[in-house]
Amino acid sequence: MKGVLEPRFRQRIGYQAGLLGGFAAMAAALLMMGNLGTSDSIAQRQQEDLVASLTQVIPTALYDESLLSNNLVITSSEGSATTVYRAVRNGQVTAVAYEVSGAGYAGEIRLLLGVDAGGKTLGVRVISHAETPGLGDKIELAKDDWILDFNGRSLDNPDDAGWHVRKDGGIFDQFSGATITPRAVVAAVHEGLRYFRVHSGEMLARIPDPATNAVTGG
Amino acid sequence: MKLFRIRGGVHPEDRKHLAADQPIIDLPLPPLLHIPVQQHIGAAAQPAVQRGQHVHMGELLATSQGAISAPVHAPTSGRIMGIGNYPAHHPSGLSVRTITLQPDGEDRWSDKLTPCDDPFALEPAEVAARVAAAGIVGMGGATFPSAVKLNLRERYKLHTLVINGAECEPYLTCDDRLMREQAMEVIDGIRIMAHALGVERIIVAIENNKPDALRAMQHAATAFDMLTVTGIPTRYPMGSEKHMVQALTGLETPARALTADIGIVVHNVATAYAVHQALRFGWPLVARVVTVSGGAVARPANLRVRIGTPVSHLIDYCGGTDEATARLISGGPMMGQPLPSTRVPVVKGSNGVLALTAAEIASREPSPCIRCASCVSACPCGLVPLEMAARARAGDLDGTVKIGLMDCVACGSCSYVCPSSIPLVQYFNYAKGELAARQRSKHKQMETKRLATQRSARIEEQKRKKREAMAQRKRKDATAAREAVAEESGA
Amino acid sequence: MAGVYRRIITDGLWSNNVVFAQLLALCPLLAVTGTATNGLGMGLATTFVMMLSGFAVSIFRSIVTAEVRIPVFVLIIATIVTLVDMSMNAWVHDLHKVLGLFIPLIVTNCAILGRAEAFASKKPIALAVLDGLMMGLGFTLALVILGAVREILASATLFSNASLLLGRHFAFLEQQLIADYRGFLLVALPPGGFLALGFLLAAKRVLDTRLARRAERRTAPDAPTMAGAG
Amino acid sequence: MTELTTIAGPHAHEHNHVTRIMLLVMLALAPATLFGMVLFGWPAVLLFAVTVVTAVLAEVVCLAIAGRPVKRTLFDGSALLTGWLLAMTLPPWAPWWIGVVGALLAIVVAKQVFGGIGQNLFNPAMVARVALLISFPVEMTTFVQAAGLAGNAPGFTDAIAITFGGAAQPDAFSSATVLGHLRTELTRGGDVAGALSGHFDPWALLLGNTAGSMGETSALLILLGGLWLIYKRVISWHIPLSMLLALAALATVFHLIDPGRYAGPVYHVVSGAALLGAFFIATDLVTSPVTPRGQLLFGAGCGLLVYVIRTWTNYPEGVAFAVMLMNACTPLIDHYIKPRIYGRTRRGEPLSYPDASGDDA
Amino acid sequence: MGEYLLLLLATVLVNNVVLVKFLGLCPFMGVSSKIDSALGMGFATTFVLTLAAVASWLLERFLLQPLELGYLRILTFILVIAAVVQFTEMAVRKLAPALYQVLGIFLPLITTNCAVLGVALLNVQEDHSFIDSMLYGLGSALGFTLVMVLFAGLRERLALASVPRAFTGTPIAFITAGLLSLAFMGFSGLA
Amino acid sequence: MHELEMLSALFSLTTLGLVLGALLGLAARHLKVEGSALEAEIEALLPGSQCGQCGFPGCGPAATALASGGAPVTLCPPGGRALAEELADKLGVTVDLAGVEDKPVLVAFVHESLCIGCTKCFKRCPTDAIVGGPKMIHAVFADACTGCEQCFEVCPTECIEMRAVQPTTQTWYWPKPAANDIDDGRGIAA
Ligand SMILES: Cc1cc2nc3c(=O)[nH]c(=O)nc-3n(C[C@H](O)[C@H](O)[C@H](O)COP(=O)(O)O)c2cc1C
Ligand SMILES: Cc1cc2nc3c(=O)[nH]c(=O)nc-3n(C[C@H](O)[C@H](O)[C@H](O)COP(=O)(O)O)c2cc1C
Ligand SMILES: Cc1cc2nc3c(=O)[nH]c(=O)nc-3n(C[C@H](O)[C@H](O)[C@H](O)COP(=O)(O)O)c2cc1C
Ligand SMILES: Cc1cc2nc3c(=O)[nH]c(=O)nc-3n(C[C@H](O)[C@H](O)[C@H](O)CO)c2cc1C
Ligand code: SF4
Ligand code: SF4
Ligand code: SF4
Ligand code: SF4
Ligand code: FES
Repeated sequence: MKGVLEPRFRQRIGYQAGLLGGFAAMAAALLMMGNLGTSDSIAQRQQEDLVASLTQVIPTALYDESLLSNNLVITSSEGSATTVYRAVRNGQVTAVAYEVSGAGYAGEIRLLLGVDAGGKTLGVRVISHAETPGLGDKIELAKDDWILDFNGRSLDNPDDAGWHVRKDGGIFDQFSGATITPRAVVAAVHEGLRYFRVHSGEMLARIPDPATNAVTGG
Repeated sequence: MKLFRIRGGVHPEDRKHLAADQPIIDLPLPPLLHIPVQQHIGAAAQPAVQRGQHVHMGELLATSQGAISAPVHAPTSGRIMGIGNYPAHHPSGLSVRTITLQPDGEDRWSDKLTPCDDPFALEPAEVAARVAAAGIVGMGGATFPSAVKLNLRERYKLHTLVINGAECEPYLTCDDRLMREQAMEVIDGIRIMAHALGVERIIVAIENNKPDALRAMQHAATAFDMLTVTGIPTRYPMGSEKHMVQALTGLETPARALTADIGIVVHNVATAYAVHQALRFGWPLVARVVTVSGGAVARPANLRVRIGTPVSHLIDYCGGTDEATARLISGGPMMGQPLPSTRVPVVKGSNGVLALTAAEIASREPSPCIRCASCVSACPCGLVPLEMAARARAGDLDGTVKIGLMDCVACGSCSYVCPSSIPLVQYFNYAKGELAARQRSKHKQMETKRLATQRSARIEEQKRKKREAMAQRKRKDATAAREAVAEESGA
Repeated sequence: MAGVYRRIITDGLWSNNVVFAQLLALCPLLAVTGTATNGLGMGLATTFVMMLSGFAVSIFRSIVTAEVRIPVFVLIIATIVTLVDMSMNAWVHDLHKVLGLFIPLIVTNCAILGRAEAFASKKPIALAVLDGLMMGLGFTLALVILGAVREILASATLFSNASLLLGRHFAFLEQQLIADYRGFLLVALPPGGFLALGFLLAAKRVLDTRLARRAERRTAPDAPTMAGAG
Repeated sequence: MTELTTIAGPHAHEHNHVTRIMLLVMLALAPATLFGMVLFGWPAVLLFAVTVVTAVLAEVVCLAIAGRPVKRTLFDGSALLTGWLLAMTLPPWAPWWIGVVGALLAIVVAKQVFGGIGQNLFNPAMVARVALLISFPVEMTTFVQAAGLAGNAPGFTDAIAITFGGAAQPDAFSSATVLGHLRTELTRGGDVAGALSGHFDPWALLLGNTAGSMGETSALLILLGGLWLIYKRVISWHIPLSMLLALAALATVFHLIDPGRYAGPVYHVVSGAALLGAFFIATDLVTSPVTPRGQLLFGAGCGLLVYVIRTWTNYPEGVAFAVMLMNACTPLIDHYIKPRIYGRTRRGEPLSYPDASGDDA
Repeated sequence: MGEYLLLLLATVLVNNVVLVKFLGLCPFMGVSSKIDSALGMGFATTFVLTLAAVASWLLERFLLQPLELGYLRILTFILVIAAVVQFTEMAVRKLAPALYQVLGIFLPLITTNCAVLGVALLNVQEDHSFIDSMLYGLGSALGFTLVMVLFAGLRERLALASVPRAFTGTPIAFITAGLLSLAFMGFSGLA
Repeated sequence: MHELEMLSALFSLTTLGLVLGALLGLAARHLKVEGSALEAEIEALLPGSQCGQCGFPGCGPAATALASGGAPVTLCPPGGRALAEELADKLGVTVDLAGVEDKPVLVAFVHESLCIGCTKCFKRCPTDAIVGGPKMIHAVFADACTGCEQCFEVCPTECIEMRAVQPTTQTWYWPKPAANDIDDGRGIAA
């Protein structure tokens, strides 16, 4: 920038390298300290977030141990892994929660599904979706309580024919003008319950697993 | 004859019926003739007569200046009333140097004329020289000195002479009448020009809406093998030389080049007639046929008019115009220029005087361009007029050049069809003029820059000299002093 | 000297506003202005980073050479942003949840580097910090206005979720303007962001010319020769 | 006299002007519009009126604010035509405010802020349609079965309730468009043949006996109107032809590859707004290229995009999007595709001189 | 092969960096008044963006992940990007001075073209493979170039239009960008 | 564990910095661009009559000021609008040229009856546009006069008049059509 005014040594490559290197070192040092000071509490906050969402689909009454301390990873035959969070009261698995997903109008809809030991739905919450605001987004609890309709449902309640939106002959309401979204959610929950039936053995059997027990939290 | 397709063009209502059946009449002399010294493209001629001098018809009034110029001759015998500024035959309303002649009514030809019995015996250069001396300029509208074009054989390998009898502008019938009434003379002029050019082929092209002229010319040409007279489709601007050449031969003249580059020269029928008169009788160009027409003219006519006759004289002869006159135009409605007043004189390039009514003009308030692309399909030059106009309007003149402004022949087809009545041609005229003005001022800037550096160099030089002189004097003084000291010490 | 400060303040807030005048920092501007609250949060975080980076760049301005200037400045900014990100995540976690996505974006907010280059690298520390503050506040202003306009048009609310960002005491900011508004979705979507900003800029232009004309009218009587200078 | 000299030539003009062009287009649209009104009854008439009136009023207000000559500009008829075309693409029973908001979007946002007629970059009616579709998908995708001819159309009072009162549309009437139906069925895993059996009758589509907007239902009348416009030289044949050809060609290719997933060319050409788009919308003079070759490219682009959008995106109908996308390409097309200038090569260099000796031979 | 094409198409059209992801808007508005400069900027960005996507993937894979240095991600990425840009700037200045004049201050600003860092970070977030990362970078850059050039064409026409004074310049440019973005919504769901 | 991680962080980032810095330094050396050609280019564009109407002592300093951004592109009256456009293009700035009207071109004209042959004007004219000698009537060669008015200012008898150059039929051209085809909407509040 300054051309002629710059002292000679500044034009040396060593100076440039040193300068950038020095700043990089300084930055690294600063960030390291930052990381040191914050990493623990960040990890803790993240767990709190997870617990907060889990408690939405698993009532507090159902557990006396941390919801995070009894995780189970189920790997399907195709190799996809599902993390199952388990509520344990008095040493018994009383409920589980895991993620299910369906293909909505504009991409994947991810849901968290809570199921009690008897295979009854405790609650369903949307984790993420890309449905049209004002149309497909009524699946969010903040917008509409449609999602609460799943509470207490199970594979027998209703029967297979009932696990559809009304338009397709089922018992669940669709939204006016947007059938694809509720259709996808109903199908996803239905599928999730079947998944529970298939894997209930693994899920309900409590196999102490020290690795996943490592973290504890409020 | 096989014809080729040309792009674009329009079919304006030709309205030639107004004057087409009026034979050419000699217009009586007006009380005063105003003869501008510049009626052609190139340098203005230099007056060669004095005030008060008496001149004969055909006598030289002003001599041509330089390579591209044309002399001016007395259209009749009479006395020079003065040489001064007079309103020009030009839309600007500006005045130009004009020689005023008071006819003496005798119409006596000068005795210095040099008729020639056999022009074909003359050297081509001699033919051209006589045409130059006769002050003949292109009568098809461009007013380019014809002799310059006749000399093109020196630089180009020419093979064809095309005679432009298209007269594609609506209303105009002067060429039509000339061909019908004086076909033999026109053909003679054409052959003389062909002789001067040394071409082996001549094509006379006449638009199909002039069947009588076509027949007359074909009849007159039967004796001459090298001469083909052909009808061409009626479509404006068929008369534009580059397009006519393309329609006749299929050859396209390269941009920024002359038709001569492809071996072809184009002349107008009226020019041929003038050449005939100049060579056979030694008559310089002192009169021409003018069509007076338009809905506002009482009796449309084709008049043979002395150069310098005021336009008002023509109009009065035709019974005057009625109050419905919306516009007074020199030339045809497509490419003609509006005239600032009827005082201006007829010049060598005037082929028509039109008084049009508002209904004939059919112009409306301009409105925004709707990009209908009519102008694009109408343009015979393959330009995009709407964009050139938009750029000119936004001040992006370089942009207009980049997309072809300099290839525009100002034919007006685009404005003619524009449903938004946008004055496209005026935008182009403005842009061309503004660019030329910038070029001039840039040229001047370069010139002044050169002058300024010259001057500072000179001043620097003077200063240096002065310094040197001073230094020398000082040195001299110093040596003198030293010598004095040495002498002293030596003493 | 006071003039200099005044100048920096008016420049930053209005006449050389990052968004309205310099047309920088457009990405976060359009990306986060779904609601006024998001705009406010992003604006405040950016302001903080701008001040700090102005400070740091100004300190080191004399030892940096042209060749490595940009990498060094970027390094400084990135460090500050990462630190801010970490601290917010650790200590004001709720706020971080709202803004988390946008904070790394601050690094590439061209306005910050732009100011570092154009101002902080040439000026003493105090001025650089003030400039950072004012530019940041000007940016915040733009964010909040655009956010508010889009939020109102899209859903007839204003400052929704403000209490999440600012705490419960600011719940009063949250307004539902029209009871059962159907919602004009377009404004909330990307095209609406562009459109709203376009109309805002036009409105600013009208406002500016009005102000200028008024100023002109006021000065005109006593200083007729100055007419037109306003 | 002095005033005369300021006008350059030419001093003659063709008797053609903007108002005449717009009137001819409206004339060409009129049969299809009237037929649509008969099909869909009073609600369609009311919506049409509301849209057109709003468009014209918006134009007046904008012109007045901008200080332009209101009378002269308004009477060019373009605002009326924009409102008209917009109304043709709306669900005929949509509530009044759809028409109002649409007309405002078209005239204010898509046209007047750009400077009014001729200055806009995007087709105003299509901007409005797309913006409405995105903002109000429910209203914009609720169609009714063409019913007027069957005699059980709502009376005038019912119509007022439907258009202005927000009365729910009787379910008995509501129906999906053919395109929407196919899309839904394909999403549910059905195949083309199954989805279209009983739903797709090209003759019904041509004659208009189907659900859709007014511009979609009377394909035959639209086609005739468009051909008449070509005959009257208001539009050139390049855009309609290349658009329909491109659409049909793509449909044919994919239909041959997998008839189960891809519907055939007849389906694509006669259903939806393909014909309206090809003859009346893509041909909008202002927003399409000015050279014939550019227009061919533009039309082909429209056809391609219509097919792509109908087949692989979230939207069952893509004419409006395709036209807008190609509008965006128009300046580039005009920039790169220009007529060849007389005496120059396509690249703008002067032609090279033909060898003079060659001519002698 | 097909899926790569799909990824490329999706990044160019559906998730267009500028119109949908809101990245790289400053150069988008700044260097788009002429078609030629838009093309130049597009190419410069394409070069930098693709290079940066590749470099950052390598960094992430071979430095940050093995050493668990996630918190240095922004820092290292931006450092590499800045260096690539600075290098490009010097090279363009030396090798194509005309282009340099056109691109003016925007070459250094590619550093802060959020698209570059944004794409690098998104690559990490989406856990892209090496090829995917490269294609994602390339696709984003092509999408950027595409809309830049389209937009430049539109703006060249705007420059000749008689836009009301309140809207001339940037306001109408934003409105145009809005309509362009509206048109691009037609691609949603594709791929 | 922690120490190792910290060291590796420090080390890797520092190395990265060092390497990149060195690369940039190398690049800067090998891709160096020689001096500012801009100033020379700008000076070449300026009229070069050193008339000083711009407020700078001549075209050279004016070019310096322009190159450094210290002067508006509209500074040079003789250059007029065309020059301003060219400069704006060169410098990559946009200017509103609406205000820069080309003023009518003026040239000096010496009233012969009043000229006393003092040669003051002759000495001042930067382009040698004035011809004449001591005690002789001076005349202006209009084609070389830039209209800088320097002679006008020094003439003791005020015999020099600045006259607008009149168009001729050769230099006249059609005016730009009045913009009434498209009212620019300038009536809007702005
Ligand atoms: C812009 C737009 C957004 C849409 N968003 C959704 C959506 O989020 N969820 C949904 O199920 N359908 C959505 N649709 C699809 C239509 O509403 C579709 O016609 C409907 O879902 C089909 O169901 P139906 O059986 O009720 O007609 C959308 C349509 C459009 C045009
Ligand atoms: C658009 C246009 C139309 C023209 N129409 C005619 C015409 O109808 N008749 C004619 O003789 N010359 C016409 N000219 C002039 C011819 O191009 C050419 O200059 C003339 O025929 C040459 O002959 P001259 O030099 O003898 O006049 C036209 C020129 C242009 C550009
Ligand atoms: C941008 C905009 C969106 C609107 N959206 C709706 C809507 O979704 N539903 C509606 O009934 N009215 C809408 N309106 C119109 C007004 O809210 C109107 O007052 C209302 O519809 C009154 O009709 P009602 O009596 O049937 O409720 C909208 C108006 C505007 C300007
Ligand atoms: C053949 C033709 C087609 C038109 N198509 C449309 C159209 O699709 N949408 C529209 O808003 N205006 C249309 N117009 C009207 C007019 O061109 C339009 O309002 C301009 O875009 C406004 O500047 C059309 C006009 C013509 C002559
Ligand atoms: S005037 Fe020029 S642009 Fe217009 S049609 Fe004629 S040649 Fe083409
Ligand atoms: S004919 Fe007129 S309205 Fe049509 S495109 Fe050309 S300039 Fe525009
Ligand atoms: S006004 Fe122009 S010509 Fe005169 S000195 Fe200044 S730059 Fe040179
Ligand atoms: S105004 Fe006078 S001093 Fe200046 S250039 Fe003209 S003659 Fe010379
Ligand atoms: S903030 Fe994204 S490019 Fe400027």
